[in-house]
Amino acid sequence: MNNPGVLNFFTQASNHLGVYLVLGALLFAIGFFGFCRHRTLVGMLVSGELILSGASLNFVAFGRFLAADPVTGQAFALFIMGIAAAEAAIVLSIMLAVYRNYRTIQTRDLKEMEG
Amino acid sequence: MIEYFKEIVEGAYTLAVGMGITFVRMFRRRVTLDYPYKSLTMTARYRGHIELKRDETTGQPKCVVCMACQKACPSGCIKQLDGQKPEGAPRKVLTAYMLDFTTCSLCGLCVESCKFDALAFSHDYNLTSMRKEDYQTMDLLKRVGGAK
Amino acid sequence: MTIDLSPEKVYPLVSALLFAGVAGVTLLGALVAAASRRLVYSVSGLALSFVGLAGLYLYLQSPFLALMQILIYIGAVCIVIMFAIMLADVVEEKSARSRALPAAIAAFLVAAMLAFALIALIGRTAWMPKAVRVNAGAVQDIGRALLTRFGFAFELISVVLLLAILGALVVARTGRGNNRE
Amino acid sequence: MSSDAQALHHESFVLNVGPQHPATHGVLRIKLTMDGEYIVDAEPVIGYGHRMHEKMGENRSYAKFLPNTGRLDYVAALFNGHGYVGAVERLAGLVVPERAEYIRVITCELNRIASHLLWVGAFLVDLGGFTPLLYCFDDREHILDLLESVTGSRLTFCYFRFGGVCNDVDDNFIAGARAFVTSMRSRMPLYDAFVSKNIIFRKRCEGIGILSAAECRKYGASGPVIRGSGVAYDVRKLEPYSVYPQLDFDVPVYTEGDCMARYRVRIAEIVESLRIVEQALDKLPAGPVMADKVPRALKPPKGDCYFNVESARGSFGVRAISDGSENAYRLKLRSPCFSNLSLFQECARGMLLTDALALLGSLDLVIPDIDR
Amino acid sequence: MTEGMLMNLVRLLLYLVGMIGFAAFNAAYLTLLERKQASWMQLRRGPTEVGPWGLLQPVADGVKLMSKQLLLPRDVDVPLFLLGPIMVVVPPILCLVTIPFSETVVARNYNLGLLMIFAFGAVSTFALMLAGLASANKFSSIAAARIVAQNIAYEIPLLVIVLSLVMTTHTFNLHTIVAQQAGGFWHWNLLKLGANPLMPVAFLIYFICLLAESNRAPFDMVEAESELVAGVFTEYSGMGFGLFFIAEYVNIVVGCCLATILFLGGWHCPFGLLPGLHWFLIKMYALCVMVVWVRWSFPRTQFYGLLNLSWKYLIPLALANLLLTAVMLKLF
Amino acid sequence: MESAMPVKDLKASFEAIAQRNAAGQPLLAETDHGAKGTNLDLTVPAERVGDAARILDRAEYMIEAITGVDWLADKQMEIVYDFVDPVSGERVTFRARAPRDKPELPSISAVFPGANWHERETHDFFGIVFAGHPGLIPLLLPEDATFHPLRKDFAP
Repeated sequence: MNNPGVLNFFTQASNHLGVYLVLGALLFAIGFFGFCRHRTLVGMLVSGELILSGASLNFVAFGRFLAADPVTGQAFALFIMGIAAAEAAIVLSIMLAVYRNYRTIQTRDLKEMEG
Repeated sequence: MIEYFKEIVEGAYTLAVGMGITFVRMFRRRVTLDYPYKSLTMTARYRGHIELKRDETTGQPKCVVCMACQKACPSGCIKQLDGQKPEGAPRKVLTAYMLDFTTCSLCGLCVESCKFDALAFSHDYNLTSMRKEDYQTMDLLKRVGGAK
Repeated sequence: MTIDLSPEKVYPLVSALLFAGVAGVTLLGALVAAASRRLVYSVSGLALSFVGLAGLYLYLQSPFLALMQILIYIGAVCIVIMFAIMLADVVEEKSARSRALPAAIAAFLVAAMLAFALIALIGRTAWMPKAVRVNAGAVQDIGRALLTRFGFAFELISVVLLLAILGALVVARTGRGNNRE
Repeated sequence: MSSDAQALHHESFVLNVGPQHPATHGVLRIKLTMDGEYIVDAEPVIGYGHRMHEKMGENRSYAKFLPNTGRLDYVAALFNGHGYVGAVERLAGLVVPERAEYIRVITCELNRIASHLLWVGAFLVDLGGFTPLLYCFDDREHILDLLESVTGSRLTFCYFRFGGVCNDVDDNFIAGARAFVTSMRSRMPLYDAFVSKNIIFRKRCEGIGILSAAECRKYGASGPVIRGSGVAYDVRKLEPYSVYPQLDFDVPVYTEGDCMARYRVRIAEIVESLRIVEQALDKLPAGPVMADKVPRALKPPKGDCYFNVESARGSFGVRAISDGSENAYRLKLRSPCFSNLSLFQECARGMLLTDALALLGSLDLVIPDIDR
Repeated sequence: MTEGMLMNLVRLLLYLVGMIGFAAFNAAYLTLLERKQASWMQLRRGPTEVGPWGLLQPVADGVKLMSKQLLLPRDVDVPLFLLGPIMVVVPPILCLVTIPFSETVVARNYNLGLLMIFAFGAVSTFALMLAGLASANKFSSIAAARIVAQNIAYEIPLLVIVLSLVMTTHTFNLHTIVAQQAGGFWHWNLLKLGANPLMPVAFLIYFICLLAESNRAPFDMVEAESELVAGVFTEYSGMGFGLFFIAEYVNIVVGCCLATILFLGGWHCPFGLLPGLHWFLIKMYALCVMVVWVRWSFPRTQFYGLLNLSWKYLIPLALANLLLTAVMLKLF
Repeated sequence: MESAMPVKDLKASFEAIAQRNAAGQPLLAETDHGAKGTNLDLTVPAERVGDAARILDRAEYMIEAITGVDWLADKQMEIVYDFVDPVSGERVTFRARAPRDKPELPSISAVFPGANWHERETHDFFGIVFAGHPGLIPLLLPEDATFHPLRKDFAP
């Protein structure tokens, strides 16, 4: 309460574009970290979803604060959702197929696929 | 295509019939008996635990201690069947008749084996106890003509 | 010092606290998703993160998007991922983790640098909002835009989805078929 | 291919259905090896309720074994008694008065109806429908009341004796049995509409768990199981005993071999049993219900014989071997459920869990009968 | 304005408390209704001992469940295992917030109310699955897998049907949807044959999907007591199990509320007379009775039979319904 | 299931494998079903059990039961096989004997898979070994049971 500036920023945080962009960036970075760290296809898929959410958060935030037509950002986020759903379905079916044939979903064990 | 719709319609019809049957029964008379408040009368041949029959004239058990029931019992649940012959009495008088009701299978072989009509099934079916011992040693002498 | 409890002070504070909570949940969920060694937790974290994200969308005045986020991401994507984990009976990642510790540190460093760079970039950019707002971004507006301006993209997405479903079916089927012979 | 075997090993998991499981109706355990919801192997593990009845038969006198018979297949206890006294009578050459034989047939057929009704209910419970069970119990109660009035007990009957039955039936029983036959006939359309025609029930039974006639033969499955697979094997007809030859009845046979066929056989058998009961009541002769001169301590001459009856679950057989003493030298109890269950392992392979449990239910198992 | 906001907040909180109470009451007394109704259908008496006509039975059950120990079996995933029941029970209660029980009795008249209910319904599915997975029990895992396949399969026809309704009503707002159906039962969406001649079929499909989505017999794959012991709930005891139980009944209530709103004219009187809360409750509970009635009349479907029903019959019919709605909308 | 072979015809094929008594006569007798519960009762040498089963399989008989009898006085184990023709209801019972101290005879579970459990049960109760049986582990007795309760010299 001593610093009205901080309080002010805090109460107004939800109206700042920058806050959302930072959140989006953090989501993206966390997703990237997870993508590198996870050794399984599912783990990588999860991280990929995080990266995509970071991106759609940015889209919506830009749409809300910058674009003349806020629908644009939302529409893009919707498209990303559609793509993400399709991607999940595809990746998982591949994963299941791979698993059934190779008995593992750990990427490092899929070396033989490279040749 | 016709088959497809036919199956839907027929299936739905059978389901509707089923629901109709249960619906009608929602308003039928209940068949359950409110057991603790009401109870059925047992049929004449109901097999409860066995009991000793009383002689109408003397009021004593009819048993003559011939041991036939004890021999007939498959589970050996008639224990301590004992009697003595007092002076001047025409026959033996029963002094002990212990039943281990926990192992009794109510087969009725003992009742059938009795040539003196001294044994019968009681109609006592509300037996409860918290102690196993109550049924391990049931003193039938104390229950002569007891429950009904 | 008295604390002002008048509604005009409290309401924004509550709202801000909620916002902080939502943002925190988003990041927490994401961290769990990225860092957890168990995939079940990963997906649970992802779901949590999506709930937070839906909250953020609400703050961005896109309630439709928020609900779609829950419906699609939690109702479909997370469930499907979980389903696959269950079917594939995933082995724990423990061994991979211990061996890849340097790699994880490297990944973390790179990710941190990435985040730092992006945040710096955000700070240094002067964002120029458009003064005019064409519409409120309500459901009707989204619907109209999807069927007019983004009509082609919309159709394309549906085709992609259809193909994805068919492809998934084919791939999963053949995998199963081979196995059952 | 060893890699395939390995793959199978990796992917499948073991699911223990039982010994305590709602679908096993007692202490039966089925070790299922599953691949997803498909059954790779199903190994029944039995014997949890084993009581060594056969040894008990050897170390007690013939009469003292009578109560044991009610504890084998307790749902259709009279049949076990019938099988046992039949074997001993055959061994000892006892002639049973005709009235007693008629009473045996009447009570046995009532018991068969009761058993089938219980099965219909329990099978529907296996399939997830609870209400038919209570409708069946409603009808079954009438039978149990009737049987109680003549035998004195409701479930583990000990009614038959060597050379007859222990109690004669009275007019109340005859009137009650006639009334029951009429009321049960009027109930059959209910079961037809409520259960047999129900689309969900049909989908769960038709084409599910198909057993071929050859399989039944190789495994020794008898009773409604083999008759649902197109073989008219009924001990009452083919190896006549008691007064069955004097009664007119049909042996229901269905050829599909699926759960539905077994269900239909049992439903049709209820109707046939009603016919038998009705005829037997009409023909019930007067006379004694016990043979004269049955020695108290029965000592059949040396010998060896087999006697089997058509129990509610199939052919229940007793092989009695006497060495001339008061106790049987050997008493083999052939229980129908034992053979019927042995079929399950072969048939359940490749089935879905749901369907396999429907198949298990349709075999009509009574676990103490298997374990003995 | 801010004063109004605070009032709004307080109102919301009050309603939330009210909703939790409503949910708890319904969960408790629907169990009694179910037991009583089932017993009547089966010519039995049902609970009679606790209170007059067994009316206090739910209280006794609740006390019993609460006094039981919540067992944590070995090998379960403790955080997820504990989270499961809570996550299952919260979404349906939140759904109640947006349901207009009458013209005025509505916690939050939310523009996207319809969508919100379905979004939260998806969370429930996820939570059930999580609970099944965390239980470390094979029966639970099988049930969890079944839940997913089942709920996804039935969500499609459900959403398609609702979509066709949204097309005729032009709104996601539940309050508006009801308001449009004022004046007699011939104005109900169920009989709005002018908008779509297949409306009664749509209602039937909705009802079937409602049974399947709330995992009720004949579609109770979650529990399937004769196959999977107790399915997802196998390892739960005490209130952990109780919460699932509550969730099941609240789900039914939400589904029946929604059916009332979408098809049966919500709080409107069927004869165009005085509208009000009581009409809503009458219709809603009539549907609940219907749900119970169906459950105790039929055996359970097979798991694949259930999927067949959805993919072979419900989805094509729902899509046909959607198409027809579009055509009618374009033509008239 | 039409080729119901009357017991009379089967008798001929059984005569070849039936055990002979001291006089060289086959131990084989048609019996009265009403008195003995079987139509044909014969004894085969222990090693011919499989042949007997195959004959019955060809005649489409159904397996009914397999059991043992411990003839303590003769120091022999008798194994009794009961078969029935599900079409005509005729019964064939054949017996085999094995020495009591080493009771062993071939398994017929390959011919009649249903014999599997009956043989396991007989092994449980009598300790009779069925050579070639896929898994003679206790069926009704506990899995680790080593005793055979139906042997006459069994004492618990």
